[in-house]
Amino acid sequence: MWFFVIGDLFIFGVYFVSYLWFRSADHALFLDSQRHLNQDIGVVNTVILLTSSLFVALGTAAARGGNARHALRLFGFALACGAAFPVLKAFEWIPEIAAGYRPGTNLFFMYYYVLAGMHLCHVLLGLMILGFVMRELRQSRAPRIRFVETGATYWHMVDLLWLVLFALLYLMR
Amino acid sequence: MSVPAGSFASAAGVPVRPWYRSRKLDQWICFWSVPFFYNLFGLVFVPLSSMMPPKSPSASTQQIVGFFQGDHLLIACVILTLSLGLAPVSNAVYLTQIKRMSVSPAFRVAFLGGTVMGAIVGMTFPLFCFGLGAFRPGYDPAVLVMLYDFGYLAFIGSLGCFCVTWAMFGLAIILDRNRILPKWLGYYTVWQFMSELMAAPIWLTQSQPFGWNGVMTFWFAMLVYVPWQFIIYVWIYKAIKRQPEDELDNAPSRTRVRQRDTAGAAP
Amino acid sequence: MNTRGQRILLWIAPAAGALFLLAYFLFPIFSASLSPTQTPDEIAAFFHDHGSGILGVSVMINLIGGMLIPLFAVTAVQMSRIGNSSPVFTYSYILCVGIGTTAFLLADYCWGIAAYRPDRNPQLLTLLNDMGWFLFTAPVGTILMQNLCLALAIYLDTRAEPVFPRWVAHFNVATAVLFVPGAFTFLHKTGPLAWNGILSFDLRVLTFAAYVAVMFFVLLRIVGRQTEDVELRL
Amino acid sequence: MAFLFRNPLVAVWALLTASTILSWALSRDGGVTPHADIAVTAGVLLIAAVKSQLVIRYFMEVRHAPAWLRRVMNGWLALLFALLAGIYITSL
Repeated sequence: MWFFVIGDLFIFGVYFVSYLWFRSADHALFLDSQRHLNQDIGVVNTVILLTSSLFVALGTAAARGGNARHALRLFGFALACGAAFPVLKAFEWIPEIAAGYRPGTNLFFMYYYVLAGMHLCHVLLGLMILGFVMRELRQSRAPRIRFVETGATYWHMVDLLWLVLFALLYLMR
Repeated sequence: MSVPAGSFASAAGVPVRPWYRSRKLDQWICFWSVPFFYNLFGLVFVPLSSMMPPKSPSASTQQIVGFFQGDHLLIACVILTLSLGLAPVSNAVYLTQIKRMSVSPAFRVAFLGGTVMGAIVGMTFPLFCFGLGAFRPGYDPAVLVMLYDFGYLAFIGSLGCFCVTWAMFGLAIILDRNRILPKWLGYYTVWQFMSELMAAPIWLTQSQPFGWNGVMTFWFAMLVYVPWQFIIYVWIYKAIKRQPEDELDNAPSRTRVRQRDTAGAAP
Repeated sequence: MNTRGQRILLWIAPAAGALFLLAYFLFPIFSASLSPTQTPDEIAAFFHDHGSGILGVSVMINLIGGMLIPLFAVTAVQMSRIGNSSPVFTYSYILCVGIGTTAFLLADYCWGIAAYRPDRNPQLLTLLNDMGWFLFTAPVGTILMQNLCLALAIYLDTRAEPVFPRWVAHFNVATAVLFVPGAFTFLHKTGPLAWNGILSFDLRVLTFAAYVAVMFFVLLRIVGRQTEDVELRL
Repeated sequence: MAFLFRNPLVAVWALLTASTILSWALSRDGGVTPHADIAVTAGVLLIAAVKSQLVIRYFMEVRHAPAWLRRVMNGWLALLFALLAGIYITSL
């Protein structure tokens, strides 16, 4: 999984750099478009992902300590938090699309939807992986710690990518 | 055929067969057709017809008409129609390896369906759009512009079918317990899947960096794709070579076992 | 051991053949053999005059395209009996069938759509007509590869009693070669290689009809001789 | 409740959340007419870099990882933020 995580970080790294590159060619457009984003939902989503990541980290520690039931509960919380992310994303995107801010509107919105959309795909994949980890914890007598750790690493990467995305898309001026 | 003779001797001491008597000859023929196919495609697309790298989506009508009147577009189309069948062969090479993996047959059936779709929308449509536009000089420029868009959007913007195939392939590699292909290659295939998703924006914009000739949508996807193509072929080469003789469908031991099974099943 | 199912599938092919024969003689597009040199206005007039005939046969061709699939399916099953080291040729064969028959159907759609509203802009009618011809004549790559895969699979059949007789392989190669001229319709507007030319149209249609007929009888015999259960190695 | 904060993971989480809110507050009073503001951007990017480093070190447990992995992850972070900052500054 580390192979995948590192590669993914570099791929997203290219996206981030290209975003800044094209942004710096047209500051005014990007700044002006940025105003129409819903920063509040962005912040809530960041905190949600961070909290979810915390639960995953605690759950991994619990699983390592042999407490599979506690770990299962913690991963359950993590999954619940993680599942709120796409829901909030829908609440964020639907009004924006309805108000006419669409991917084709301008380059900023294209980047906004493409980057956040790619990230959203990772979130959905991560939710599936968390589900598999929970199944492993529930069904297996001796859960494979490697598997739990692998899933956790992936989920933290999703969190990490969002932190950068959030800063670039919502916050920077 | 650059398979060294002698490369088929297994450790078990099976007598060395020359390449043309190899039991795996069918797999080798298909395997070596693939580099041929990609080289041919590369030559036809890039230097011969200059279809690739893609022309700009925001080209003027005049430029588009000029593109269709290019000298070699029709010859390129002839070569492409003749070699259309090589795409299925290259996919069959993947399929053969997926079959050896310990995953459900549903994976290869889904892969099969996806590749049929992919070859139709990704190869047949662009080929005929470009060929058609070049064939008759009397078309309205508006018609030519439509063919231009149709060709490029179908070629670069088709994502669903390729997403299915690469998802099936990547997932099969990751889930496989027979270690046919290395696991990291499965993860790489997942990026291949993601780079197909990046084709979505080309439908929504006509300019850089997300147009169909965009830095992000075309060039970066190529940067991911081209090494993948090379690496996967090296590993498929290894996988075919490593496949033990007694696992082959035409291995003497296996045909005998199968006959015994059928005989035993009949009352 | 029961091969009734396979034989039922095979007998769909003669029905398709009969329908094809009927369609061939009824289809205004084939009998008028529209030339690539015609102007858009001539083409528009043609579709205007023959609309209903084209539409009727379009429905038939649509059906025929699908009816050929069972024959190819039985071929694929018998191919997988050959037992090469892997099903790689069978996979290629099936993929080619999927692509080739779809191209055939698309050709039919183009003509059908042109005839559906013949008072369309002549430019568009011409486009549809050209596209129909190209999709009908030019995509020989898949059927070419389909035949070559079958031929190679037969050549590599090493058992004492091969599934297919050797001459079927030679026959498949020969027909594959005869399909090749179809690809060159892109380059010619007149002469034997134009889409209504003798090489890329008449020869091709004849070859295809003969191919289907011969393969039908070959497969009928092979299926009749089959004694073991088919273990489909796909 | 206090026992929770003795867990380093929870402490890291608290720090991450607090800095998220801080960077939000930093960016929030941009006014009606948006303008490129190097102070805000620098602060936001710095906070993002620190947060990323925290996630990498504590959540992904890279601090216990083999040296090559630590180096790759730190290298990625440093390279990314250097490039981002560099592009931003040169464009002003």
